[in-house]
Amino acid sequence: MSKKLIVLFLGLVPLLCTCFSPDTPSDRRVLVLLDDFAIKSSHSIFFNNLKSRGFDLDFKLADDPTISLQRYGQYLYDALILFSPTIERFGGSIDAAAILDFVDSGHDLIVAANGNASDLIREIATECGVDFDEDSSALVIDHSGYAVSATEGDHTLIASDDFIKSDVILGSEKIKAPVLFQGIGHSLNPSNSLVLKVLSASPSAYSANPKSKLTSPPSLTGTSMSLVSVVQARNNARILISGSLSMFSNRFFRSDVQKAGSPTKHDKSGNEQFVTELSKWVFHERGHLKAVNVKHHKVGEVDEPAIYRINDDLEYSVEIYEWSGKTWEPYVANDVQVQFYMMSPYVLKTLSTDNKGYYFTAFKVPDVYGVFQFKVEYERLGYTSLSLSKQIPVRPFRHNEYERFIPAAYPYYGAAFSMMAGFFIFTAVHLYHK
Amino acid sequence: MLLLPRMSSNLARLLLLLLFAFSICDAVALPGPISDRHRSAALELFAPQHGSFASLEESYEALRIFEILAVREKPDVRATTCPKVLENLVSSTPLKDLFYALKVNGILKCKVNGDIFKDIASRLKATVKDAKTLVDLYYSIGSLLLIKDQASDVDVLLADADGTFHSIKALSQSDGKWRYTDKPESSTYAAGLALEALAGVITLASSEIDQSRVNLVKNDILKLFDSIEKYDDGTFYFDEKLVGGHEHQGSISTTSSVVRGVFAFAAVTSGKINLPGDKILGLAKFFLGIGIPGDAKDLFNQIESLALLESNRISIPLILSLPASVYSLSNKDKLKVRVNTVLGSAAPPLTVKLVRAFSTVAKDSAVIQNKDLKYDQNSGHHVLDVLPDEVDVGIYVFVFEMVLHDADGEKVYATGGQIHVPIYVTGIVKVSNAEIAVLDNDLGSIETQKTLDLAGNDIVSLSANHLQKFRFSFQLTTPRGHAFKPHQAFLKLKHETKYEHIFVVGNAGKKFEIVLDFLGLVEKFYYLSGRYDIELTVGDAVMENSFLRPLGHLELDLPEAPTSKAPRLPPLAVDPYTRYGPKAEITHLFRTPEKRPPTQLSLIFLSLTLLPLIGFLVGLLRLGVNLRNFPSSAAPATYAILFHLGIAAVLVLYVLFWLKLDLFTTLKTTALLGVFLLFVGHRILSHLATTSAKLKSA
Amino acid sequence: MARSTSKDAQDLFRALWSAYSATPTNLKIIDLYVMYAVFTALIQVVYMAMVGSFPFNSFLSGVLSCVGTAVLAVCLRIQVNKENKEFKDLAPERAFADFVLCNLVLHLVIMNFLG
Amino acid sequence: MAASDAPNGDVLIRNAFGSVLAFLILLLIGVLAFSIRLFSVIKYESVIHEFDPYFNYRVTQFLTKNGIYDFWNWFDDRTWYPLGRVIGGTVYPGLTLTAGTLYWFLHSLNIPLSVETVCVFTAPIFSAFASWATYLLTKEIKGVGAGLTAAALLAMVPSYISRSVAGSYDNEAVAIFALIFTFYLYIKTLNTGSLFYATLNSLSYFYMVCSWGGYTFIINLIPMHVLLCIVTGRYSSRLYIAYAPLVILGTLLAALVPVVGFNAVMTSEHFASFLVFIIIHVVALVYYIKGILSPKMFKVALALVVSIGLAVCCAMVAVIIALVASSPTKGWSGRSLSLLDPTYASKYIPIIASVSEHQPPTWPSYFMDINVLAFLIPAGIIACFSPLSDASLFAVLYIVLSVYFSGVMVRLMLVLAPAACILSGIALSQAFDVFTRSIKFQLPSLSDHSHIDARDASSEKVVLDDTIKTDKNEDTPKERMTKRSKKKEKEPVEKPPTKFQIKKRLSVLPFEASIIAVILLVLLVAFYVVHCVWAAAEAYSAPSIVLTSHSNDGLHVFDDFREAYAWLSHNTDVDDKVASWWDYGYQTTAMANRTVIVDNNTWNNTHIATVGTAMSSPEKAAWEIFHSLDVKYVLVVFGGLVGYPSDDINKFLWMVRIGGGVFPHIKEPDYLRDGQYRIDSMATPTMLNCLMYKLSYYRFVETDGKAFDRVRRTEIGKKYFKLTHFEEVFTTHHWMVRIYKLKPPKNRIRGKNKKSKSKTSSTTTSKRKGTRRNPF
Repeated sequence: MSKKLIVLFLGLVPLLCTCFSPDTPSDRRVLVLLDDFAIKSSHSIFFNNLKSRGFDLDFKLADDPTISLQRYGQYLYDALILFSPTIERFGGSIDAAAILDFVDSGHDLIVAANGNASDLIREIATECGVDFDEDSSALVIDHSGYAVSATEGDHTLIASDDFIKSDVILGSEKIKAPVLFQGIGHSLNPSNSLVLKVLSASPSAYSANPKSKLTSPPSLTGTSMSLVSVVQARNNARILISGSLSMFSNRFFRSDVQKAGSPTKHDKSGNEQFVTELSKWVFHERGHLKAVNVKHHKVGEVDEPAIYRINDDLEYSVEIYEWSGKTWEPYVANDVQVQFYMMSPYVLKTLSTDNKGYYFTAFKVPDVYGVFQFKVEYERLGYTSLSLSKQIPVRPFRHNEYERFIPAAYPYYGAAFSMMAGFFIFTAVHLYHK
Repeated sequence: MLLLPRMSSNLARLLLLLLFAFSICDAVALPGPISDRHRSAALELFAPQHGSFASLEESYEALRIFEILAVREKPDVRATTCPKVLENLVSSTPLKDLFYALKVNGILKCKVNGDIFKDIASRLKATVKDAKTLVDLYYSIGSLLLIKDQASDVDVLLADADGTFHSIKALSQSDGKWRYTDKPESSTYAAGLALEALAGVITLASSEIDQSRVNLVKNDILKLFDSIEKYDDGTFYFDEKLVGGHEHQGSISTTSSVVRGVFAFAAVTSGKINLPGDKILGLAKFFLGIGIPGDAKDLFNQIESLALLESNRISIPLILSLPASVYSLSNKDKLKVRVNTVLGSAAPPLTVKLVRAFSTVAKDSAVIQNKDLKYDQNSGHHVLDVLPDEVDVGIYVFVFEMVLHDADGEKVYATGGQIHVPIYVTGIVKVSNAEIAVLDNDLGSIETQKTLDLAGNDIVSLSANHLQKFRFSFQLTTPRGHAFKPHQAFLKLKHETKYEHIFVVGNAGKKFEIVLDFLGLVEKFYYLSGRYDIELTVGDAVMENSFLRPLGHLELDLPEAPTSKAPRLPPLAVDPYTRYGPKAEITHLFRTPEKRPPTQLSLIFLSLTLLPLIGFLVGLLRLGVNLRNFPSSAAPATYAILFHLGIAAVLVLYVLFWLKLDLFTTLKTTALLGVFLLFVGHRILSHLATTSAKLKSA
Repeated sequence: MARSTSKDAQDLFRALWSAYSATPTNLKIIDLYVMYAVFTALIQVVYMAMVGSFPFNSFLSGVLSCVGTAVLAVCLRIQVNKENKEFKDLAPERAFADFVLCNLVLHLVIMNFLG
Repeated sequence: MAASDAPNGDVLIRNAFGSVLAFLILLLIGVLAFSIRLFSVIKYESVIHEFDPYFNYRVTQFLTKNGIYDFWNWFDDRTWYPLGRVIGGTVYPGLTLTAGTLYWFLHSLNIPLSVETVCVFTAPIFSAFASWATYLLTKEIKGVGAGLTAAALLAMVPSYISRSVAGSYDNEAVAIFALIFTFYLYIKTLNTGSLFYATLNSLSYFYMVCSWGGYTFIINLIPMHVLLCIVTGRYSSRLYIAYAPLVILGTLLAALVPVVGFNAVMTSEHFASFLVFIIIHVVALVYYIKGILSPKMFKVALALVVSIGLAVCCAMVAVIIALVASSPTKGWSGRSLSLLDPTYASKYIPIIASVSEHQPPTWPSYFMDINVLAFLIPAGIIACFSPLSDASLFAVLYIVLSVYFSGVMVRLMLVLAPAACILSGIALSQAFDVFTRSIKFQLPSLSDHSHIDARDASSEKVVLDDTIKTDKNEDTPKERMTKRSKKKEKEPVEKPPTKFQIKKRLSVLPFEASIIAVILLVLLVAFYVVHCVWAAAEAYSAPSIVLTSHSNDGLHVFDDFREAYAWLSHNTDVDDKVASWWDYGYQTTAMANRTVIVDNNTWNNTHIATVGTAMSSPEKAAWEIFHSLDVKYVLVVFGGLVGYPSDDINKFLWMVRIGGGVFPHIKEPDYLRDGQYRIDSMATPTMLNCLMYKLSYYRFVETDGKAFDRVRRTEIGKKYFKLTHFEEVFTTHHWMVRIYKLKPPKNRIRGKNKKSKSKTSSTTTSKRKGTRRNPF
């Protein structure tokens, strides 16, 4: 307890803070907004897990008038956890815009909603590209994929195991037990390339009010409905949005799970592993890349020129590292590509690598002059996107760089010189002939 | 009161909310009593690191929990803990540690000789006398209490009990809360401590405490219970607004501290504190509802409070719980009810009475009226052996009541009156005579009709155009033969381009039918012709055989989209795995160099171009060219030679220029040579001119 | 008719020849010089027609140097021609000097353009 | 040489005196030409004007800094991003090299003038040269008097002033001199028939090619003249000498200039010269044979040779036609096509038509630019026909052609001006000649006053002139010079004496008439002078970079352009790309030193069309286009607040046309409300939503309550709107230049849900406050 006081103190003093910085991307100070302090106890396993991973959690009531995200224009926290689904108006200086600015300045966010999520929470989610079911009384119901339970009669407690297939997001270890989910579903805008469906509903699931009869088809049905989604913003800020707060709760962590129709009964649900791995990703303990030492030069030279000539041969190299949570490890992949780009890529090559994070290639400058760019635009599922571009002009031949003494032109040369010779002879002859 | 704004908003919302409110307030899943899972959790939460716990406080909590839960395979920490206890007792440690040392000692019974207790006691009395803060009083008085029942020979009685009592009471607030110090902000947690301390004072009082004061405290307790908070599932708890300066107490620790205080106080005071039983029961429910806490502190508070509730003097909550609230008609389940105390020990003799049971859809028509459950000795369950035929699949609310056998039990036990329990009666719903048909539009003449057995998995394939209709129908009947309206009855048409269209299948009685008139739907279908897969989903909470199955596919040909308002298709979800990934490589095509002629040819022509020069020379000879005009005298001759040398020089310079020189050097040199040429040329030419003039004149 | 024309042509050429043979040798030299230039030019044109005009600048300079030489020679011939009344007062030496200058410029340009 | 046939000493003295006088006059003319162009410097400051001059200035700076070779191979990566531009290969280096040499020369003399100063004063200096060249040319045509008059006229002809005031540092400034001088040398060669002048001629032609694209005018005019001479039977071997070497050397030299290169032989502007080259050879051959054959044989020969010759010609024509057909744009580059067919440009090449100076001129502009000369030209033509020499024929041809061309393009007024000056110079001098002589004959009494023997008519005239002529020092030497020049070269004008006799007999006008006529002429000239001075002072010396306006409350100076460029250069990153309509490209690169997308060198139509499309697209599309070009800032010029008429909104239709020419989805009709272009409430939605409109009128309503556009004289259609993809970063003091920044792409993509109403949320709160969920 007293430890937490110190944490809080640390959090409030911006000078002492270890800020979220590009060289150590993973977060340190996390603000947790609750709408009931009991959540701190009821979800303590999740929080303790975070603490054990070295995060400084700062618990506040969401309507606490003293809370603020930044002071003197500097953010006090690296990440924000919104476990206050019902909050209508944050206390202090925080509002939806403030939270979105927080994200837009590169910080991370975890939002958990539930059955009676407030419009504020819904709006924040929407701003991040996640559309919760507009029917505020709807819950996700699945009559085929529910979790068998003696007490939960209406099938709103769902055992879902349709995870996204990405080691970088969910960790390399497979999640065996299904994840318990009880809450509201959301849909993603298909054209939105930033948001990913991490846990999607089963084909038979739908989102409706279990207490009232259905007249019109529900807006969200089947696999197109998403239960848990992550967003990676263009500035690589990461957002986790879950339709269920209780997904993080001790009860779900602890409880056993049996998916309807499946004989196997796991005596522990997959929630803990799922949530933990997910939080690792969200807090940049995984999948954060950086590129350094972008170099290019003519073949056989060392320092990079101010301008290339057409048809030069050049070499390009870059080093890419991944943040492992503690240190920068070399990133190993075989699909990093570089473009030599002027309005459209003239050359697009896959870089070869030495598996120690060093990527390199060599190619010939096109015989088109202009201002080109070396572009590396590396986007992979779950990884932060790398986008390097380096401008370099390409000039045509100088007047004296063209080929000379071409055999094909010998006759012309010959003619020209014979003319000169003839001229010389002629002068003499013409002058002195009598 | 609350309704008015809702009225002002729309009616649909009102109904919906009412429904919601109802469902919440009258149907809650009941938490069961403490079970073995708590024991295992306790063991894992209170795992001693190499033989001992981190602090005395924790070790006390651990031992206490093990004691309450009667955990058998508890870790033996006596050997490691007792020395700690002793050292804390002998050395003058802060009150808190002393307090917990004594508590631990109380459980472990380490060997401590009497006079240690003596001087601790004297020290404590001193502190009690001039303690100002509530916490100090609490610890010191608590310690004295502990000494009292650990070493009976030590005199721990407070001389000035009244004064102490007063000094504690002085910290109380009008709303029943207490203050830690004389600072204004009050706290519920503190109230718990204060009450416990007061209880201690009363026990330790050498002389009887003035009854009026005790009653004042009792009023404080009642006031305190007015500020109790309530969750929507009928559980009660105390919560704590953050108090400056003191670490914040969560609802669990606050509640448990209050519980501790109140019951301690109740235990030592004569006469009953008349607290409403349902609040006690609500507190019990609260602690049970926590389930298994995540960390040790919460577990301790939960268990200890429950233990106190288990045996308190005010009213002992009895917990009515159902092992299962979902009953399947198909495998003739029996309705079982258990009644326990919070810690799961058996309840006093009583009968559980099912006051009535009604379906959530028809609230006022009860399906069962006053029925007693039979008590089954060996299982300890109260059983309703057979459900009457009126009970069909569906969601019901059963209302139970406990009737204690001995009359005055009411005063001792809190039963909580009528208990509403939601019961899901599930069963297998019969799906029969499903048929699927394509009709001609205007005169509903059937073109193709197929019947299919939905239980099996047979598939139909149809074809239709936009002038036709599609009809699909089936029947649902409950085990009891009534019509059944599932919550989910969707018909899904999925185009090969993954565009889905979902329709709710409506029903008339048992018969479910949907008719799709494609003429009206072309717009909705984005004018997409082609193969549509048909899928049927039928599901309900009480339907055990909820299913989602393909019915086959429909070849649909729709008219072309009118170019005027071609519906732009909504974007389809992109598969995230294909969205990324490497692009195809691009390599630049270089301009092909001009074709070169063979070198020999060039050489041949080189020689050819030189031929005319030869011809020229030959021709000159043929013409009999002579240089007789060459000046004979010396000076002009030299000029002549120089002149031609100059020209030659310029020409050679040109050749050099072509070979390597650059333009400007060439120009400069040419200029120089030019001057020279000008001079020489002028001389020689004028000479020639004069000679020729002479010739003419001559 | 054809005979007559051919006959005309014959004695025309005879006449031409006689008339031409009257021209002084130094003019003949110039004519020879012109011929030589023209032929060189023709050969190059043939070559170009065969292999295509790849080094176009070389081709241009080659041909134009020939043509230029020829043209300048013709100019010289016009100026030094005794019969030509227009240039009575222009001394042939002066003409020659201009000719040399012109040629030197021409060749400079050619060299620059030859590539 | 004058000595050779001067009968006695005092004539010699007089000639010497005359020549000195003439020299002095020329000097004065030079001074006049120079000084009349300094108004801009005096009234404003020593700045570069217009748009193109800024580019030339920048190039000159580069040249003086990096030397000639780097200049030759200069690849400029700061314009036409991302294509870049090979400056060395696409610019006419004449002007730059001239200024550069001037600069180096001055510095070698330790006169530390800044590059800018040199550039500013290049044009006036060369206009002085130009007037001297005019003198020479006219002298070759019609003698000294005409020469001097013409020189004086040219020194102050407005249309030339308009392009050569101090600060307008543009190709034409130098080119006109080169043009006239080339013509002079051509005529000189034609008159003397010496190879030396022919060489010089081709060299100065080379200089012309270096300086201006207008050189095609020469390479077409001269062949025409040659052809005309041949047709009118005026072939002479001098013609051959004047022409043949010019073609060969000229072509070679032209091909040396990178920007021309192979065009000198590939494009069909030059074909005419080759054709005539062939023809003249055939003709020369014919004449030669004619010379050496007896007439009877010649008949036969003629038949033969002509037939052969014709055959050859036809073959050549065929070849040329084929070439023309094969070469791109039928071998004619757009600008010259628009010369031959005035409607061509507006039909096919909007980008050419869009330039105001490519529009056909209006009659007032004729009066404005050449003023009274317009009326003197016919007289000059008549004068040229009596008698007709090769030279005067050339003059006539020149005037006719240039009149036609100037009728097609305003900027070619410039070519017309010298011709006009020459002819009116001739006209004036002839007129004065006639009148004065007739006056003299009216006053025999005066003749004995003259202490000079009356043998020499001209000498007597001198005295008369002294007594009567107002502008004597312009006329007295004239006669002398003419005489001397006539004496000097025999061949071209062998009949002057006879001519004089005729004149004397014919032109005896009544005395008063002559006096009045002379006075009228003088008045005319005076009026011309006044007009020219006014034009130089008021009309043509405003540097369009700094604007002034006289209003009732005095003079306003609008220095917004430089304000904006200064802002750019101080507040943006060096590598930022600035997009604007191409008019401002040169200035942006030169003054703000920022990379631009397109500029006034309109060599890549597609690129300009891209920018045009962006400007005429709605915001989002425009943003995407600009973003794909890495544009950081967008610059628009807006005159609506101060009523600056040539702003982007007025140019906007051209952007639409040019854009639509390449990207068909931009359709001009979408921007026109039933045929007319309007920005008020009647404007089409496409217009009101296009980027140009938004960027121009963003926040405009905040200036005065009702957003009244002073240029279009209406209230704008859409007043209140927000920019979603652009943000305003700078607007100059008079709102003439507005700079916007592209917003970065959105960090998050928003979902589809609507924003929740506050009302529902309030109800839900009331609901939720009731009971709280148990989190456990």
